[in-house]
Order: sequence, then C-alpha cells, then structure tokens
Amino acid sequence: MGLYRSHVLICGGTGCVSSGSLEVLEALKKGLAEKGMDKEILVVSTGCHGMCEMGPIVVVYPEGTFYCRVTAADVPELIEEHLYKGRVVERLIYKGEGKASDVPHYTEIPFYKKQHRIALRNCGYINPDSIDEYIARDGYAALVKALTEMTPEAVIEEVKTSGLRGRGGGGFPTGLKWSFCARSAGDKKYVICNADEGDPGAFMDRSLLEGDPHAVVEGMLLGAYAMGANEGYIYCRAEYPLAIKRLKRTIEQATEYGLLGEHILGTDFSFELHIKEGAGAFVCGEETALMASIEGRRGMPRPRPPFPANKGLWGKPSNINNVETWANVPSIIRNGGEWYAAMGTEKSKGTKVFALTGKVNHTGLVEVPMGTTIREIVFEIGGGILNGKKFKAVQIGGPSGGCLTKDHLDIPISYESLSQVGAIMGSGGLVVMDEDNCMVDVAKFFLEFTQAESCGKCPPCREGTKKMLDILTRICAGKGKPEDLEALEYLGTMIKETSLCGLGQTAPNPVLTTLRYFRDEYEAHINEKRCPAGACTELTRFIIDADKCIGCTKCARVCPADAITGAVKQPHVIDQDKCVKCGACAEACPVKAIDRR
Amino acid sequence: MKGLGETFGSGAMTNDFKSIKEADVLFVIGSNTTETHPVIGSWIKECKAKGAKLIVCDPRKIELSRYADVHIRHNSGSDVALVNGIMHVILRDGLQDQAFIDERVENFEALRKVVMEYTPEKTSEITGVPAELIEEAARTYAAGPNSAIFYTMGITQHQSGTDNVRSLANLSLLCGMMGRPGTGVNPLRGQNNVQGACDMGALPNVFTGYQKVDSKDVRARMSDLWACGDLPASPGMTLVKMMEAAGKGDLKSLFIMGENPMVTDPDTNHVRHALENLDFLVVQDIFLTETAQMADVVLPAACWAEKEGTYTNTTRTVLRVRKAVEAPGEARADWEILNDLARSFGAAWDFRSASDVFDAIAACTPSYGGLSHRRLDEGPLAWPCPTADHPGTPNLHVGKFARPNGKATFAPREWQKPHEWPDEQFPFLATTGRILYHYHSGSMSRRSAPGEFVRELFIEINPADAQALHVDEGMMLRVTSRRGTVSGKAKITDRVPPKMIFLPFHFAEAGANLLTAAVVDPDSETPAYKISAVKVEKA
Amino acid sequence: MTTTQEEVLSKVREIVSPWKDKKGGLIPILQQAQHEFGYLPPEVVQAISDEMLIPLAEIYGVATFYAQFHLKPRGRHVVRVCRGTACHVRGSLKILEKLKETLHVTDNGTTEDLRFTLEPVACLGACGLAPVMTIDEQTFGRVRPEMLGDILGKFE
Amino acid sequence: MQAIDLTINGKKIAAEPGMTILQAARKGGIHIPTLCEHPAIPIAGACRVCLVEVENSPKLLTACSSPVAPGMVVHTHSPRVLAARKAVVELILIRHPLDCFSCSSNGKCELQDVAYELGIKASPFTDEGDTCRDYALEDANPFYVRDMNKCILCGRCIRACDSLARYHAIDFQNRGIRTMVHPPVGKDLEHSDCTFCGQCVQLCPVGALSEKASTGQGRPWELKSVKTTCSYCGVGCELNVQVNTRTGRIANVTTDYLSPTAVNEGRCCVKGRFAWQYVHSDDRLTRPLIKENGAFREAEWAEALSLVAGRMTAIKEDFGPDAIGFFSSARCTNEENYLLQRLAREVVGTNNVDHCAHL
Amino acid sequence: MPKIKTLDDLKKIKESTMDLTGARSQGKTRIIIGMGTCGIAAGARAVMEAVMAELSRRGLKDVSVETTGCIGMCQDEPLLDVIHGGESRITYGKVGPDDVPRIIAEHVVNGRVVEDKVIGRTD
Repeated sequence: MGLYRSHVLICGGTGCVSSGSLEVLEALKKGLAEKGMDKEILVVSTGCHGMCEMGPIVVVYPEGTFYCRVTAADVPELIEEHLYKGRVVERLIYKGEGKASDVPHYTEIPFYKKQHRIALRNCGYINPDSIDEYIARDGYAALVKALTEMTPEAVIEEVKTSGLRGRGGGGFPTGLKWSFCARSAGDKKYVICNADEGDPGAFMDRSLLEGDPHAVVEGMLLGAYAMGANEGYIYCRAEYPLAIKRLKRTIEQATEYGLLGEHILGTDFSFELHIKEGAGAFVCGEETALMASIEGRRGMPRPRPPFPANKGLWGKPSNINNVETWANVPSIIRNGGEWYAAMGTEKSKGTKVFALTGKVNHTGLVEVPMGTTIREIVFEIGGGILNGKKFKAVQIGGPSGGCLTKDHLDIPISYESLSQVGAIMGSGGLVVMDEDNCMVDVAKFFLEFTQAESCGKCPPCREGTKKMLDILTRICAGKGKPEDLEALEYLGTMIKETSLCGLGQTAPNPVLTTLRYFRDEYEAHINEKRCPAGACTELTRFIIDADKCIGCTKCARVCPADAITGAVKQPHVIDQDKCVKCGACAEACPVKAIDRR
Repeated sequence: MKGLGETFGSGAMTNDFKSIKEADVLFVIGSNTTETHPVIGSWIKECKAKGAKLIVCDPRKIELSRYADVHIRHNSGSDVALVNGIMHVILRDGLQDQAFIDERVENFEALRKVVMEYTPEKTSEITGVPAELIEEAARTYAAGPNSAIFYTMGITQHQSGTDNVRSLANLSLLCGMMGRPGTGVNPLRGQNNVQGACDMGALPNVFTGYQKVDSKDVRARMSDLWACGDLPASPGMTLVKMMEAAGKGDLKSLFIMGENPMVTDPDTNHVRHALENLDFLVVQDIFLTETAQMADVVLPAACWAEKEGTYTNTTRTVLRVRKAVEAPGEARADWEILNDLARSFGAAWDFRSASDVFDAIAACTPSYGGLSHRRLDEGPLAWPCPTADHPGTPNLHVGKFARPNGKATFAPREWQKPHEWPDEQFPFLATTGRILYHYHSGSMSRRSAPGEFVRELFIEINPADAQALHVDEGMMLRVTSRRGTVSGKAKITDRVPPKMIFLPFHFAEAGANLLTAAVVDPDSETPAYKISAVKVEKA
Repeated sequence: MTTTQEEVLSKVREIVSPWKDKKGGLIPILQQAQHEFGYLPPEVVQAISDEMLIPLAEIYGVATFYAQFHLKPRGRHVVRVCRGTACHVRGSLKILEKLKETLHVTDNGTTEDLRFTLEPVACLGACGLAPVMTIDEQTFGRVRPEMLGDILGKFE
Repeated sequence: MQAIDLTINGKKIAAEPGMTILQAARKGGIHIPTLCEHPAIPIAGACRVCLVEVENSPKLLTACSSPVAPGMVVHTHSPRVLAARKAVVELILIRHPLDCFSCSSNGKCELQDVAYELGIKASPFTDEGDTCRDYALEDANPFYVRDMNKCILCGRCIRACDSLARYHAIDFQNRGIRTMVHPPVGKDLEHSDCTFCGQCVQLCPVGALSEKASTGQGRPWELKSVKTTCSYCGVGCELNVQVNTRTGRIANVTTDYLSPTAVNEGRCCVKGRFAWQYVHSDDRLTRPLIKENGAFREAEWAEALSLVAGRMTAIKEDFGPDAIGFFSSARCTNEENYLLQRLAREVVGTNNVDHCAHL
Repeated sequence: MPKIKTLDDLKKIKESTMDLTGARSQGKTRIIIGMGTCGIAAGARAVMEAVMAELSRRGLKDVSVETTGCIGMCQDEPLLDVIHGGESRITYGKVGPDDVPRIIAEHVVNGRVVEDKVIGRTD
C-alpha cells in the first residue's frame, strides 16, 4: 500500500448516500485520476458522521476540514482548490453559528466538540469495509487480550465494573445479564445482536452497523467467549440493506483472518455468526419476539420468566444485547471497566448515543456522557430551536418514551432520572418540539405507531391501544368528552400494568406524560374545541380580519374549496363549513389579514 | 393375527400406546393411520416432530408420507418382497441383532436362505422401489435403537396377508425390536372391538382366550363351566366359507348380529346370491341395513350409547362401555336378546346384567381371569390379567415369547404374485379402504354429521390417467371388474400412482365391493380387498 | 410472465434447499421467494409448505404478520400518492383518480401487465411540494394530472 | 425431588419443581381465573387474566407461565391484581358481543365466568361500532360453526390443532387489532388441512366455536356426563357422552384431557366427537320384524324369538347343527360376542361362528 | 490471507495500516508545501512528489504532508515548511526536488534544521 499525503473521507452512510454521496465519491475518484493525483490522495468511503442533515459530508485529512452538503458539481473546485492548491473551499465548510472566519477542525465544530465518542469513535473515521483500518484503530485488540489473558469470568467482571447497561432501552446491567447466561447450564448457547431498530427517527444502530461493523462483531465475540456461546445471530431489519451488506463483508473478512470460525486465535474458542434479516415488524425489537422471528415464527413475545438466559433461542440459553451495547464492549475490555465507569453518573455509566431530531438546528447522532443535561444536547450540541421559536417539549425514548417540558431541561440524563419523570431512555430518540406542536397530536402520532405495530397477542395492547387511539382521534377532531381524560389515564395505566411485553408496557407513555405535563392542551381540545398550537386541522379555523382585509380577492382565488366570498375591495368572509383548512388563503394574503386560530 | 400368533405365540398388538412415544423409528406399512386411526396418527406425527424417524410404505401417497424420512411407494401386493429385500440389506451389512436372535429366535438359517435371493436389485424389480430407498429403509429401521412397526389392512387384506404379517414379524425379530417400549409389531385394528370379538371366541376354531375347540381338555373344561353337554369338536366354517356354503345350499340358516355383509364383504353380487339362497336368515341390528332387508326376522338392537359392556382395543386393553341413553322403542341390548333367545331354545341362561356376562367370561378365560366390570370402572387394563391383583400387561414378549419353548421363530416366506393382476382388458388396479369421515358400511357415520360432509362415493385417480381419459374433477367414472361395476365421482389426485384407483367402501348404493373378488388369504381367510384388476371409463 | 407449475416447483426447491436441514429458514425462504416471484403466490406458498413440511396455515400466519410480505402480485414499480391534508387540498385526489383511470386499477391494485402498483399513502412527508407522488424511490412534486403521462412513461 | 415451598394468599404450599404458580395454586385449591391457558396444550401467557402479584417482583406475573421458586410469596386476589384483572377483562369485552342469552356457550363460557367473578357487566369503553367485527358466520360444514366476532384470540384452538390434532390447520393471520384465527389465507375450513376432530371446539373458552348438532340440545347445567368408550376404530378413545337429563337425548360428546384412565389422553377424531346423531335417528329399528310374503310386519319379542328358535331347531334337526351359521360382530361388546359364540356352540352345537375381523 | 493467531499478528496488520490512519490525524511532524499558483509555477509539484517518494522510501509514519496556498513570499518559491513535533515552523525557500532528501533526513528524522535553506521561522 503506497503512501498517501491526504485522505478524503466521504460519508457512505444511508443518509448521505440518499443525498448523493455516491456521486460525489465517483466524481472525486475520477477527478483525482484525471489530475494524476490518485497516487497521492486516497478517497475513502466511511460510515455515518451523525450529522446526516448536512450530508453529503466530506472530510479532508490531515487538516480535518469538514465540508458539508457537497455535490458532484463541487468536486472539481474541491480538487483544484483544496487538494491541489491547499486552499480551503470556504463556501462548502460547515458554518456553525454562521461564523466562517476560521476553518474549524472537524473535532472543533460545536456539534462534535461536546460529544464524547466511544461507540461512535470509528464512525466516519475509517472505511467500514476494511478490517485493516479497524485493526489500525486497535480493533480486535480487546479480543486478543480477552482470549490470551483473561478468563471468561474476568471478561464478565470487567463489563460489570464498567457499569454498562443495556442501550436498547431496558437499561439492564449488561455484565449481570451476561453472568446469568454464563451460569445457565447447556452445551449450546447463543448470543444475539438486536439490530431491529424500529423507532421512527432513531438511526444510531444503523449508523454503527454501517460505520463500524467490526466493533459490533468484536463485542459479540467477547460476549460469546464470556458466556460460553459458540453461535450468534445479528437480527437486522431488512430496511437497512447497506448495514446488511457491510455486515456480510465484515463477517467474511473476520472469517478470513480467523477471528470468526473454529479455534479463534488458536484457542478452543469457536464462534459462528449469522445475519438474519427482519421482515417488517417493530415488535421484533422485543427480545422474545425477536427470537421467535429468528426461529421463523410470527414475532410474538412470550412472558418472562423463563428468561432467555435460561431458555432462549430454540430453548437454549441465549443473550441478547443491542448494537450500541455490543459496540461499547471492545473499548471497555481494551481500556478496562474502570475507565468506562469514570464517565457518566453514579448509576448510569459511560456514554449514550442519541438521535436528535425535530425542531432543532442541528439534527443528527450525538454521543454524550451520561449525566449530560437535555439543555446541553438541545441548545449546545443541537444549536437550539429552529427559526428562533420557543422550546416546548422534548420527546425522549422513541414512540414509547415520554414528553418532557422546559422544566426538565436541566435534568442530567440517566436511566433513573428519566423514569422518575415518566419518560424512558429507550434506544435514544430525542425529538425536540416547539410552540407549533400540539401535544395531543404528538401523543396521537406515537400511539398510531405503536398501535399499528402491536402484535395482537395480549388484549391490553391489542384492544387497549386501539381504544386509546380512538379516544385521542376524537379529541383531536373536537369530539372529545370530559370523561375521556380519565379514561385515557385509566387505560394507559392499566395497559402499562398488564401488557405482556415492553411494547405494550410503554406504549401509553407519550399519552400519560403529555397528560401529566400538558393537560391544559387536552382540556382546550375537549372543553373549548380549540387546538392551542393550531396543529389539529379539524379544530383550526381561518378567519379574515375585516379591518385588515383590502378585498384583493387573492384568497378567494386560491381557495380550493370555494369557501371564500366577498366583493372586490370589500372585506372577504370564509365559510367555515366549506373550509378545508388548507391555509392557502393565509399564504396568499398580501396584508396578513387571515388568522389561524 | 395368525401370522403373529405362529411367530410370537400371540397374535395381538405387542405394545401399548405409551410405547409409541418411545419409538426412535416408526415403520408404518399398509396403514393410512391418520385416516383410519387418527389419534394414533397424531401420536406418530408427534413422535416425528420430536425427532423420531419415520418410514412409510404405501402405494398411495398418504398424509404420513409427507412427513416420512423414507417414503416407499411399492407396487400393491409386493409387501413380502419389499420386507425380504429390507432384511437382505440388513443381513448383508450385518445390521441384525445377532445376540437377540441367538438367545430368543429359532429358524434363523431358513430365513437367511430365503432372504439371500432378495437383493435390492431384484426387490426393486418386483416392488418398483428404487434400490437406494430399500437400503435406506433397512439402515434406518435397523439403527433404532427402538423401532416399531405399524400396519393395518393394507398388509392383511391381501391373498398373501398372513405372509405379509409373517415377513414383518421376521423383520422385527431380526433386529431384536421386541419386548421393549417403543418396539414391536403393531397391527392397528380396524374396528372398535375386533380384538375383543377374537378374544371372546367369535372364531370358528377357538373358544374365548384362543382355547382351541379341537382340544378335548378345553372342551371338557368349557362344558363343565357352562354346565352343558358335549361341545362340537371340529372347527367350524369361516365367514367366507359360510357364504360359499350358503351359495351352494349347504348352509341353511344364518344368524347375523350387527354386521352388514351386503356392503362390507367382497363380491357383493355373490353375497346377495348366498343370502337369498338361505332358508332362514336372522339379522340383529340397529338399522334395517341392506342385509337386514333380506332377513326373515329382524331383531332391533340397542346401540353403543344404550348399553353396558366392554370393548377390547387394539392394544389388548379392556375398556368399559356405559349406557348413556335409553334405546328407542323396544330395542334391546344384544346381550339381553341373546340371553332370551337362548332361553327360547330351552337353555337355562340367566344373565341379569352385562357385568354378569363378563364374570362368566373371566371364569372361562385365563387372560381375562382377573378382570371384572368393577375393576374396569376404575380404569382400563390390558390382558393378560389372570388374577384380581394382576396389574395387566401393556407390553408383550418382555424376556420371553408365548410359544411353548419361550422362543420366537422366523417364518420365512417367498413373494408370490397376487391373485389378480391388471392386464389388457382390466388395466387398472383398484384398491378399497376407509376414509376418515366414515366407518364401515356407513350405517352410523352416514346418519351423522360426517354423512353430510362426504355424501357419496368418490374415486381417486391419478392426474395422468384422468388426462388420458379426458376426465375432470367431479366427473363420473365407471369402474368395472370381472365381478361388477360401480360409478363414482372422479377425485383427481397424485395420492394414487398412475394406473391405480382408490375407492372407499362405505357407500352401499355404489358399493366398492361389487368389484372385489371373494379371494381370501388361505391362512387367515381375510379377503383380498386391496387388489382388483379393473377397467376405468368415463361414465 | 407465466410460470409453469414445474418451474415454480424447481425454483422453490432451489430456494429451500439451503434450509432443508436447518432451523429457522421460513422467513429467509419467504424473503427469497418474494424476491424471486415479486410476491407470494398461493402455489409458491403451497410448494414451500410441501418442501419444508411447515403447515400452510403457519406459513400464512407468518406471511401476514410481517409487513414485508405481499400475497398479491405487485407491480415492478410502486406508485404512491400522498393523501395527506396538504396534498389533498392541492388536488391529490384528482391525481389519484387520473392514475386509476390511466392504469385501470383500484386503490392498492396492480396493473395487469404488472408494471405498476398504486398505493395511496397517509403522508409522504413532503408537504411543501404538494401534491406529491413517488414512484419507487423517486419523488415528484407539484404534480398536475396532465404531467402523469410523462412521469409514468419513465418507468418500464 | 425436593418440594418447593411457597406461600399463596398466606397459605403454605409444597409445589413440585417445574410447576408454575398456577399449577401450585390449583394443587393448593386456590382458584386463579384463566382464559388462554389449558392444561392439555402449551402455555401462551397471552390473555393476562391470570396475573398475580409476587412479592419482590416489580411487575405482575402471569401465573400460568411463571415457575415457582422457593420462598415465593404470591397474592392472587390483592387489590392491585383485581384492578389489573378487571381492566384486562374490560378490554377483552370491548369487542366481544354480549349476546350471552342466545349463545351456545352460555353457562360454560370462561369469559362469562371471569366477568361474573369480577362483577363486570360490560366494558365501559365500548363505543358504537366496536363490538361488530363483521366477520361472516362460517357454517359451511356439518360439524361446527365459527363465529369469529366472538373470538377473544386466546389461541387455544390453534395450539390444540397444532399440538393435539397435529394438523395446524389454523393459525393467527394478520397482526395487531386485525389479528384473526383462520385457515390459510384464501382457503376456507372445508378446504384446509382441518379434519374436524373438534378438539378446538371443545377448547374454545367462549362461543366462537360451537358444535352444530348440539345447538339447542341442552344447556350445560342440564347435562349429565357419561364416561364411555368410542365405538369407531380400535383405538378405544374414552369419550364423555353429554346427555340432556330433561330430554334423555345426547347433546354432544366431549373428551377429558386430564382423565387418568383415557388411553387417548383426551384426543379424538371427527367420528368420535361428531358421529353420534345416528343414535337418535328416526329410522332406528324399534320393534322386531317378521317377513311375511316378502314384507316385514312388526312383532312382539316373544313371537320373534320363538320363531327364530323354532326355525333353527327345525333346521338343526333336518340338516344337523352345522347347517346353521353365526356372524358375530366386531362392533358389539365382549359380552355380546361371548354370548353369541356360546349360543352357537352350547345351544345350537356348531363351531360355525365368525365375525368380520378382517374388514 | 494468513489467519491471525497472536497479538503480534494483529500488530503487524496495525503497523502496515498506520500510514492510512496516520494521514487522518495531523502527524507528529508536518510538512507543508506552498501550492499557490506561483508555487506550482516554480515547481512545487515536483517538490511534493519528491517529499512523498522520500517518505515512502524511508517508510516514515506519522508525517503529514499538507499543501497550502500562497503565503506571500513568491520570490522564494517553491516553499516548504516543516513543523517538527511541537517546535517552531521552519520555512525553507527555493527548495528543489534534490533538496528534499536532505531536509527529510536532517530535519524530519533527526530534528536538525537545515539552516542553509531556511528563510523563515514562526512560533
């Protein structure tokens, strides 16, 4: 391999690919070859950088210049100016808060500066298709260490010491979970990676699998060694074709190097790893449903106990962790549990990856130490609310999470603190909402999702979520009854109490938390037939302020429903019965005479 | 029954139902178990699901074939050759249980000699089964460790029926698959109380418990117990012989209890002639059946739900039958009628209850000696159960066979061509049998819900043959043998191989037995229902 | 595309063969079969049932549980028309009606030549471009009925 | 094996290892309501009705699926449990029709029992249009009727078909609120793998599955159960004939999956369960018949019997006893077969006795 | 591909891949070449090629090669700056390809500034 003076890293994650990063990659390769610079500059396709909305992202090393929204058309300039002449192409660099005076190094950008990347440490930095690059970043060193210097018990102890807890949402101490499975008798055991990330808006697992798949595999190898398993599955949703492709390549490479297969590193430890593609069922993120799905059955959960550690896949002791959990393990083994435990809060150690979305300036993946406040994430890393609007709430924990208010902004995030206020860590979805979001509508949105994904096995989830959705639908339509709130609270509490699996046990959270913190909005919908945020169409009214109206007829002309009448130069009127609430009139009005209420 | 009797010393099913679940290999031959014995079929499928191996041998593609590890579709009537071929492979490869043979079986050399001829190639030629399948079946069966054989009428209803059974017995002895749970040769009885009727001596040559009528001691003991005079010494005629004798006019009178030979017996036209030829026919039944209509006197009997008594199932287990409802009108339980009829003959019978009768059975039948209604009310028991404190015998031949020297014997048999074989004039092979929804002559099942579900005769025919005959599903087919003709709706299915048709025999108005020949197995006198040469036409 | 029974059977045999002696093959088999046939036709499901000895009811139970599987033929291209509020008020119904008329299909129907499947969807999340439709991965915004001919023409 | 000691509702119970809380409670005579559980089939843990409170466990546990552990302290009827159980039943009842009045399961409906136990009359959450799922009644076969509107999706029928009948002819189709129990998509029951053994019908806890011939034949409390043996085939299945004590007619036939004496372990086939109507068939023979001039006339027993004895005696005298033959029956009881061969041998004096053992 | 059996095997792969990732961090030593229009006209490309060849020949890791625009000392082009460790930035002027091996041997490897070519020093 020759020596390259410069490496140009292009994000090959799903986000950037859909914004056209493949074309950029091609253009770069072609352009460099034409200039005869392909021997001195290497172009590398990497995993996700986390800042997908700014994609396609290109980073030029050794300077660490971070370019965003690069198109194929920008490439000649990039080559000529930066790569040939060493002059930064200022118009393409990331502009942070609008100051472009100095060109920040990648790591100096506020979005990244506050982060502490352990799970994501290689994402966007190495070529995920190259096992050598992973090894160059100390990859598989933890495996060698474990197999040559540590007993399985010692590996579990190290994970226990680290305080790592399940990153898929449950937050169960990983080391303890491993010790259960390790203790369970059986000649055959399985380790499983849950990569069935299904929360709308969450993509941390996808990024990890696409950006650093070897870390996940190494984590599983360590777990398998610690628990005495010799076979593993990665259950990945079929909607992540790139992740699956990368994983297949990863398994091939690791097998070639003898890091998977028989007698790994010449020891007695053998491990076989399979990939299973999901088939489109959110509930398969639940571990017993996931196992049923691997077995080829309907992905319906079953009650625990017996726990998978005793009776899991095909009745054999099994251990399931999610992608992020596994990805943390190699660093923990390499650097020691103490190192990991030094980060985070008393009970929630280490870092957590969040998918920051919604009405925030910088959306994307952020990895921060536990104990970071929501304020830091939303306002410092995320750059605050879009368009200078007012922060209203943050929905945390995915569709099963809860909505928190500005009063919770300074809560240091940890499993405990979140559950205290009715939310959950979940897999790490963080949706920021501003004053234009109706909380009833938001609750309804999430419930629509969980209701549609209910497997139908247990009555509380099957019948209960449907009934809650029915009630929310009618509240949003202005047909709510005063007793509905009580019914929602009762149903929500009981569904949580009686449902079979995590999906049902958490599905009411968005409703219950919004009822708790935004009850006035519900009451406005029911009692005043009014949506304070103006989001629920059926409760929204467009009214022409007769004092302001100049009678220009523009509104009447754009109205698709012919609901606006009025003579030229006379104030116009909207017939509320005919109005379809499209808002076209308000947009068209030159004097802002139309109010949305 | 005879085949097993002479080989093992007892003709009954060797193992109980629990034993099925302990089998590692299930060898099902000539038994469409899921249709004829659905509950046993469900256990076989359960075993298979839990990892047991399944060998299915049947010319038809039956439901169990779907689950078979080894599925053999041999030519109808080639069973002896098939089993000999399997044994050939076992002996060739030394897979037999020599210790078991040495210790417990006689006549091994004779078997070796016969079986030697049946190389897989030769067997394949006779049976139409690829040699590899024969080899695989042999290896699978011999590997066990516990292999059980199940068969039904597909084995016995041939002219060579007894030889078929003997061959299966040879196979099980060869591999020592006997006397342990999960092994054995298990004939699944077609009717609810075949075992009991035999046990009770409703056979021409034995009293209850297979005590031979030609034994002077036995007769003496019986006449003692029954307090009667001399009992007839020479074995009587079998059912088929009686029918023949009636046809010839040698038999003048027949008393038929609960049977409908006009539907169930072979060669219906011949049966009709025989019954018409009788001087005096008495039929005791619950319906005015096709046979009852020909009777001089018809006696109305109580049915299953209307009387007390016992049945003995296919595993020799004696079970209680209890009265649930009153019989209609003046209909009476068969045992009551028989008691009164005997009195009309002048005999001093005085049975007050079925329980009374059972006590009399126990008194004269050693294997039933320890049984009584009282004991059976607590739960069924398998015979032999000689004394009141005996726990019954779920598995036979544990350690010792029932023959005089305690040893079993090999009964090697050569394969013989069936009595009738398709030819130019009658190119199809017809086979008859039961279907799930019906029972026997259909007099009960056709008057119940299943009768509404399957109303009429259908004839299974292979798609290739149907195409050649230009016949579509549901079109009428006419089937003719040397004895008669029936018509039924075509059911086109690859369950039957080409040039074979299958007809259920439950439908009197389109009686499959119009086709069958009254040809019987010379040993057991079982009719050869499974093979008739026929021609098939579009009706 | 017509496929004979034998072709179906041999294809299915090929698909199931890696799973014959392995556990957990049903979902990958169905995925592969759907990939092969475009959807899961009854004869294919029956053949899978016969080959794998998995009860038909169980296979359908699995196939109807997961969103990925389709029991009816799907077109080579999936046309999604947004029926969200924003699109509705800007005439998406007219787009939908015109498509139905042009393609001779009903909602969620597939053209006879299996070229297109038409799916009205709740919202495509591109309200700024209303009315919106997508064909496969491509998004078309501010669609007018008279544009449909050209748009459909791009997809064979 | 060492017994596992636990406490349920303050009562000390010694359970066997491997038992569930439900089994231990039953052993101790403590009632926990259930819907999806049935001892003959595998556990599903679906219906949530058997939730119990176990001390030191933050969540309520399903008694049917949770194994006992030493020292476990269980409450089956604590306020928390009762509240949860009530909610579950209220939720099930949202879409369950309340036509109990005419339902064939009235009196044996397990949902009715639980609702009664908890004092629930109807679901407080039912809105107009909820109960009706608009499934058409499926009654094309003569054996049983499927009314999927009443189905509570407990899955007992599916598990019965899979693990007892071993056909797996039905399964859940679709998911979530659209879940239903059905044969393979596009097929009806009559063209599925179903063989109508009716085990699913017996295991249905509500009225979603009901026997066709039993409709109107008797309410559960009018029936007496007579344990007997099936008369079809040689298996010898133990059956319980349910007789209406008022009419004296059979209402239906059931099996007992827990019977220690049943060789069939509760299993049965279509004939055992559904082929009993012939017993009450109108064309049953009710009086002896004597043929005169080619036609039958009814006769008294005495006349018929003496005619038989007389004619046979005469034939015996003219042609010897071997001119007479007896066909016995493999469908009659042992007692009857015994008497017939004895009649032939002892009374008539011939060994011409046989039966159709081979058919 | 040989199977990895030991930590040493792993280290070997890591070593051989170091130059890859070395280029993705600013190396311990930075070589910066003026690549403005004037620099290129004066032959900066040839200088850079010589730098790459020499680094490659010596198998040097942890040296990053950067380019920069015109620094305003056009009369001395081609310009080549070396920042060795945390030391001052030394600017060499009128560098020809022939000078490159000497600068690398002396300054980059041994840390001794090649005084005769130095035209500037920045802290």
